[in-house]
Amino acid sequence: MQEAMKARAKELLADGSVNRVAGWKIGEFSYDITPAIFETAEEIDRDFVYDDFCGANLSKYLISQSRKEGKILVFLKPCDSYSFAQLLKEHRIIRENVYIIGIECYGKADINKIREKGIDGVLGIKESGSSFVIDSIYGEATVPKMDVYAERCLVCKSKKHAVYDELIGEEGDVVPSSRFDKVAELEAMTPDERFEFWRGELSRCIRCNACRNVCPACSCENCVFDNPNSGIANKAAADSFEENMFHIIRAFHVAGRCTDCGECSRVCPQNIPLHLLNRKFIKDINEFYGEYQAGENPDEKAPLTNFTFDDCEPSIVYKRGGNQ
Amino acid sequence: MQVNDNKDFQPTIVAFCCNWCSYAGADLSGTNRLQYPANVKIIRIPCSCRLNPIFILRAFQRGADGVILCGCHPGDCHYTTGNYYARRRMSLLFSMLDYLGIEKERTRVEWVSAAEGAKFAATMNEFVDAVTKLGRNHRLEDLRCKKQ
Amino acid sequence: MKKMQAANLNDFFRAAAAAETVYLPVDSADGARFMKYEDGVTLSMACNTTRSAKDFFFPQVENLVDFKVDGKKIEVIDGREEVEDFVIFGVRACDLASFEILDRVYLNTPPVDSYYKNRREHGTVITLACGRPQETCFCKVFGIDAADPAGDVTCWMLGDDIYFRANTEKGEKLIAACGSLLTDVDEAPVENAKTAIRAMVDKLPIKDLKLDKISERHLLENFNSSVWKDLYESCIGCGTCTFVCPTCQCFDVREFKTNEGVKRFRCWDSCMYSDFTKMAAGNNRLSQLERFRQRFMHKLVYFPANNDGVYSCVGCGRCLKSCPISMNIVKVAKALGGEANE
Amino acid sequence: MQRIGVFVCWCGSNIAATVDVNAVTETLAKEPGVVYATNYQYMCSESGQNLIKDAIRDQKLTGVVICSCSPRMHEATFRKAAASAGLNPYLVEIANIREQCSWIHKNKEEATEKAIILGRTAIAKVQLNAPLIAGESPVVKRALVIGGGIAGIQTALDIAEAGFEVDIVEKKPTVGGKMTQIDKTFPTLDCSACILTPKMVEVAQNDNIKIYSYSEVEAVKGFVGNFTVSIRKKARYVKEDICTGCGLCTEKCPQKNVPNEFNLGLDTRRAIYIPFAQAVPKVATIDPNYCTKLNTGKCGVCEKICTAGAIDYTQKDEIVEQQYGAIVVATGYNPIKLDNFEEYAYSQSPDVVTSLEFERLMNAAGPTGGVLLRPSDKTHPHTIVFVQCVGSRDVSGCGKPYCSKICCMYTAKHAMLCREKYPDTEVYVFYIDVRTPGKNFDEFYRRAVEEYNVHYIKGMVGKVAPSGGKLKVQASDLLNNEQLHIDADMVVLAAAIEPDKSARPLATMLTASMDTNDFFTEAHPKLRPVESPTAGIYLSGCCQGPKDIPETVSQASACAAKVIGLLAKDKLTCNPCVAHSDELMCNGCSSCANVCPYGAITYVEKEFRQPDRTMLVRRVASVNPAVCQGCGACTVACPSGAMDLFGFSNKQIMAEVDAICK
Repeated sequence: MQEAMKARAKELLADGSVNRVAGWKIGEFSYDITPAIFETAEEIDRDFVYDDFCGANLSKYLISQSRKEGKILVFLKPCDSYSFAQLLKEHRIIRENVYIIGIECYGKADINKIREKGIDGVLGIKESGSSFVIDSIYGEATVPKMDVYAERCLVCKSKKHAVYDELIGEEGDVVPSSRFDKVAELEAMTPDERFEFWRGELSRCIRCNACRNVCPACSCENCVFDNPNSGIANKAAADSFEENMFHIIRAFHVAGRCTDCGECSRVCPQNIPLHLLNRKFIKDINEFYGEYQAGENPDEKAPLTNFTFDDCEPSIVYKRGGNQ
Repeated sequence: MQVNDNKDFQPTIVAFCCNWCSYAGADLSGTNRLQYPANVKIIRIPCSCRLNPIFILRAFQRGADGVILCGCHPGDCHYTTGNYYARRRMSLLFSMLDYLGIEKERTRVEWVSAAEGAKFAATMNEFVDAVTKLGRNHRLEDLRCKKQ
Repeated sequence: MKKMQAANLNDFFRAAAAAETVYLPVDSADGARFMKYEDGVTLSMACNTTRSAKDFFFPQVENLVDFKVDGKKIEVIDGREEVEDFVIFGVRACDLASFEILDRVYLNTPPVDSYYKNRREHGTVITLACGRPQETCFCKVFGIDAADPAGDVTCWMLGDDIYFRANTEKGEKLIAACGSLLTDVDEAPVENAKTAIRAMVDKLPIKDLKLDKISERHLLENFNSSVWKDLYESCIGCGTCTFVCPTCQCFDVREFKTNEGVKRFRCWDSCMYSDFTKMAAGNNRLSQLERFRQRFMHKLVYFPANNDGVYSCVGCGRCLKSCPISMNIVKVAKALGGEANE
Repeated sequence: MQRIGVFVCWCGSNIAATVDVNAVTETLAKEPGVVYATNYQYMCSESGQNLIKDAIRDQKLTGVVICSCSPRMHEATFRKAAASAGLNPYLVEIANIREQCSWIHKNKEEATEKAIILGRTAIAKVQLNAPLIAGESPVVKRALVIGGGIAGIQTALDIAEAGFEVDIVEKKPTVGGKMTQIDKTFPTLDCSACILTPKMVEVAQNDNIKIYSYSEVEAVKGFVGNFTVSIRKKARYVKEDICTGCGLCTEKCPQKNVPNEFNLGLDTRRAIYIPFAQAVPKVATIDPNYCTKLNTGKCGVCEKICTAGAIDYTQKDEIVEQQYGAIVVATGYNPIKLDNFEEYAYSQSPDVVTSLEFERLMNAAGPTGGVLLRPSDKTHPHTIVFVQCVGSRDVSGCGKPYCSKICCMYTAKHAMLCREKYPDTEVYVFYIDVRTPGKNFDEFYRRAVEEYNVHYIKGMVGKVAPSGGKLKVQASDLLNNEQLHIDADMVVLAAAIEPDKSARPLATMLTASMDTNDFFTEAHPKLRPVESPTAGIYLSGCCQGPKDIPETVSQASACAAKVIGLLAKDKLTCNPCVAHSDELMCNGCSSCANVCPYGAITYVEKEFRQPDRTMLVRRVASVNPAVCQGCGACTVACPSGAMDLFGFSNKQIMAEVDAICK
């Protein structure tokens, strides 16, 4: 896979179809892979990597990259392609300046899950069939891949690309996903339990803005939380209210636009399951207004800029059971 | 659910009313001398679709115990479609607040036409009662805004 | 040197907590973090906490002053929190070194930051020698000895025993207060342990990070290097690295309108943010490239240039672990040092 | 520094009895920014207004807060007063301490406290008010009337009479609409054609009126005062300006078996046709669905015989673009399809007809030359059953929930005419209610019953079964509580009427709102009944709701008056409380445009200087203040907060929230 990608990238660079390649660059320890822009075949030969740790979604980089001179090649995993398509729908990416190669993906590993298994001091990770062989300061360990795949991959919603110019590997299908199970579990709790759960999670927030800055839906030129004129700008959550405020409003602003790529939770240094907020909105939208997948259909109106005459009333919230 | 046992508790209620129907409905309930508690303070907005969720959170932050949005009945919006958007936004927002464990009875949407002065007063009476029972808003408060 | 059975650790905490609040690393959903000691709270065995220990002296948000407005009258009230004595247990060598760096900024050079000073004076630091360094650790690069940190008290955990060494008067007092739990012992086991830890540190992959091409002497060369352009592009401009960093010391002063007036507070800021040090005339660093460069130039060039060659990095490795796109000071230093990533 | 004046009104005792106005004045005087506070018995009186004006001048006020009755009552009054004293009128805020305070509270202490909070809220808001200047936009002095029935004709004539140019777009080959098909009109029984055709001629001859017949509206852009409309002139394959309307072609055309829509398919016409003798314009039209020449290339009879040389088989649809200041919708109605009403055997027997078909059967210009004959065997019917409310007032879902309004009266007319012309006929009318609320309407109905002995039976027809040349009608007589069986020769169904199918897509083009029945909604059901909520769009005739002719004509004239009022202005003053986008914040994501009901938001590619001093072309939203009505939907849809609303800005509303929750 990786070799096919490298070869194709070099080919497209060589024939002048593109002048840059957005991909992933090898790191220090085989898990710390950095998104990067490659300009030469040498760079690609030396640094380009595609493996089970290339979780980073490259689509957001295209907002600025597609405005630069020349055409850029980008490799998009199925879930990344939804983000890309959504950005396209919002006119944030100049499509003509991007060449998309869709790549297959069967899940990406989460280094935190490896560490949670007590495997620390990780120096290198090698693939061996359906397992990872991990070399660490404290010895070698083998773990089944499935055990350390990221949560978002275990509940993958689609192996099919929303948009691409060509494919490397096989195109999959939209797959059934159990991604709303945890949301449903929370919904079934009492309000007090839910409050405790979310207070525990959100109180850890350090307002580093990693979730926001990595989020392909949070593509604002200037976020309301950074804009002193918005009246709600803040740099730190000085009070528990501000933790709630930031995350509620952020989730609301991406509601109907969030493709559930899961980057927010991946990057959170405090391990806050932020995707559960976005998924709640997605679940509600599906239940209230019919199934909707952001990024899937370029012509479909987003749920929050749409309505029907017989939409449910807000009082539906009082009627829903399982939480008294 | 916690139930308030402080009998003297006076909730602060912010009511956002659209200019064309509900604000007029509120005026009508005044014209007809229909009483509702003084806890309710009305903010006039052009349309229910002008209500940004941020305003609701802001109200709770500043010490509101309940926030209610009143707009034209669906189909009667002065701007033809505003309340349909408001309806979706509020359904999702309220559901999210509930999901975070914030008492859902603190937020409400009611459609009140310019002719429904009685409904306006009745709605406010009910809402104030419901919020009074819940007691002071602790889950979405900002301690810096509370009176010491 | 004193010794205590590890099994009695709880009693030790309880004894210390009787006099003042004790904080210790505890396992939680976000990895280890400092929490207040209460019955049932147990010490984390993690290499280090996810967030650094700087919060104790330089919290993310600190109230400075309140302006109470009543009609047309304004009253100014010192909004500073009264800090009581507290103990932090389990500070690692790198984090302890970070306190020294913060001291250079807030204590040792005028004007003295009275808020910081207040907290620093009330805190007693019990350090803990490292037992299980990680691949991301590179404190040795900065001359930090993970095996023998200072602090008011130093601890070593060796199997079933914990060894204590008081280094300061404050430390002596604390040890004395818990005297009944401790017995006097000889230093030999600790010396052996230190040797073992140092051997372990010597096996770490980035212990040999070269910084000799990054210095005041190479300032212009470093500043104008082409590597910044290659590296910054992946940076998403969040503040994760700054906020988990034990040495990042920048803050912003903000105001919050309360119902009764205005609260002025300071909070951490990040040089990665586009509005960092924004003034009436605009920003002084206009692009993410400049901001990205600033952070690393500050840590590796400007700070040492003004502080007797002390780098503003302690090699704790937190940014390596938490950067959303795995760009970090090690990758930058390697790129600047001409050493390609293997 | 703000210099705010606070004016507390007693409203006689309306406020002062429940609110301690002195306490309110004193407390608000202490608020930051307030330099002047006073109270007065009647702020809205001339002396009250003078008090405000003087204070504005003497105290150099930068903002005014008036604690009084609802802003819906006197906001305009006080704004005007402020403006006359040189203060921007949008720097006035009203605290509603009457309708929303003194009138709803009894406890004086409570009411006073609330009044203070409301006053404080208004002060907080006014501090953030910006002086707003209403923009102006020019008015194109030409109106478009969509639909050329009696409603459109009357509106067009009235507008033209006032000296403005009007275009009528009519999708049929002739203007005239439904009224051309009607025989007599109730309650006077004068001939429909006799009163309508002169008006049609007048329309054709009026220099200010241009008729686009056989044309449809294709697209509408723009806003009040400045619409750009694309009109599709469908190819009629006859040169309109050359055809003399001699009608020779319509007699010689070999294609004879085309159902004649003018007679509702009760007879036939040729492939080239003039709908009826008095058609305006009186020009032939080739029906492309039936013309042999157009379909096979052979024939060409009409071309050969046309001495004027008007036939042009190569004609194509033509798109005309035209500017208008106002648009009148007069799209009219149609009887509903009766597919859902099989019990009346409409599709089974030709002798079951709709009322409109019955009109044609009674009309001298109709298929039977005005002699009432059964369509099946062309014999004279002796027993006729009229069924009312077929699909009207029907909440079962098969028909329409509303009353079609005209059926009671035209059925009475039909019944009466039958009995008058053919006294040997038995006429039964089955009704739910007979509704006659119009001038001389009830008298008319009574004449039908009393003078003409029409059998009015309260009850519904359950079934109509064709059997041996008769129609067996089963019905119930509710008043006598019995089942009736009538052997009828004809059954006439008063089918409900519904808006024309073209109305819904038109409403979308016009961004005008409709109700669930596809009737256009009016800006206010009582006070603005001929305007759509969308500025510059007016409603005439049955597109707004079922109407009879007199009502249609009066609404058409009212509508014309409104249009004339608009066109008489050279410039329109816009509501300044509109949305505006901060281009530096805008992402160009289209969320705002997607929720804008008026199409007020467009996007432009604009070059921006980035913080790092490089230039970047970005797509940003731009609001047309002349189109924006200020609802604010966009401000919430906008995630970046670039969109804000003058007069109700985010900061203003948040300041109000803060003041209330304090």
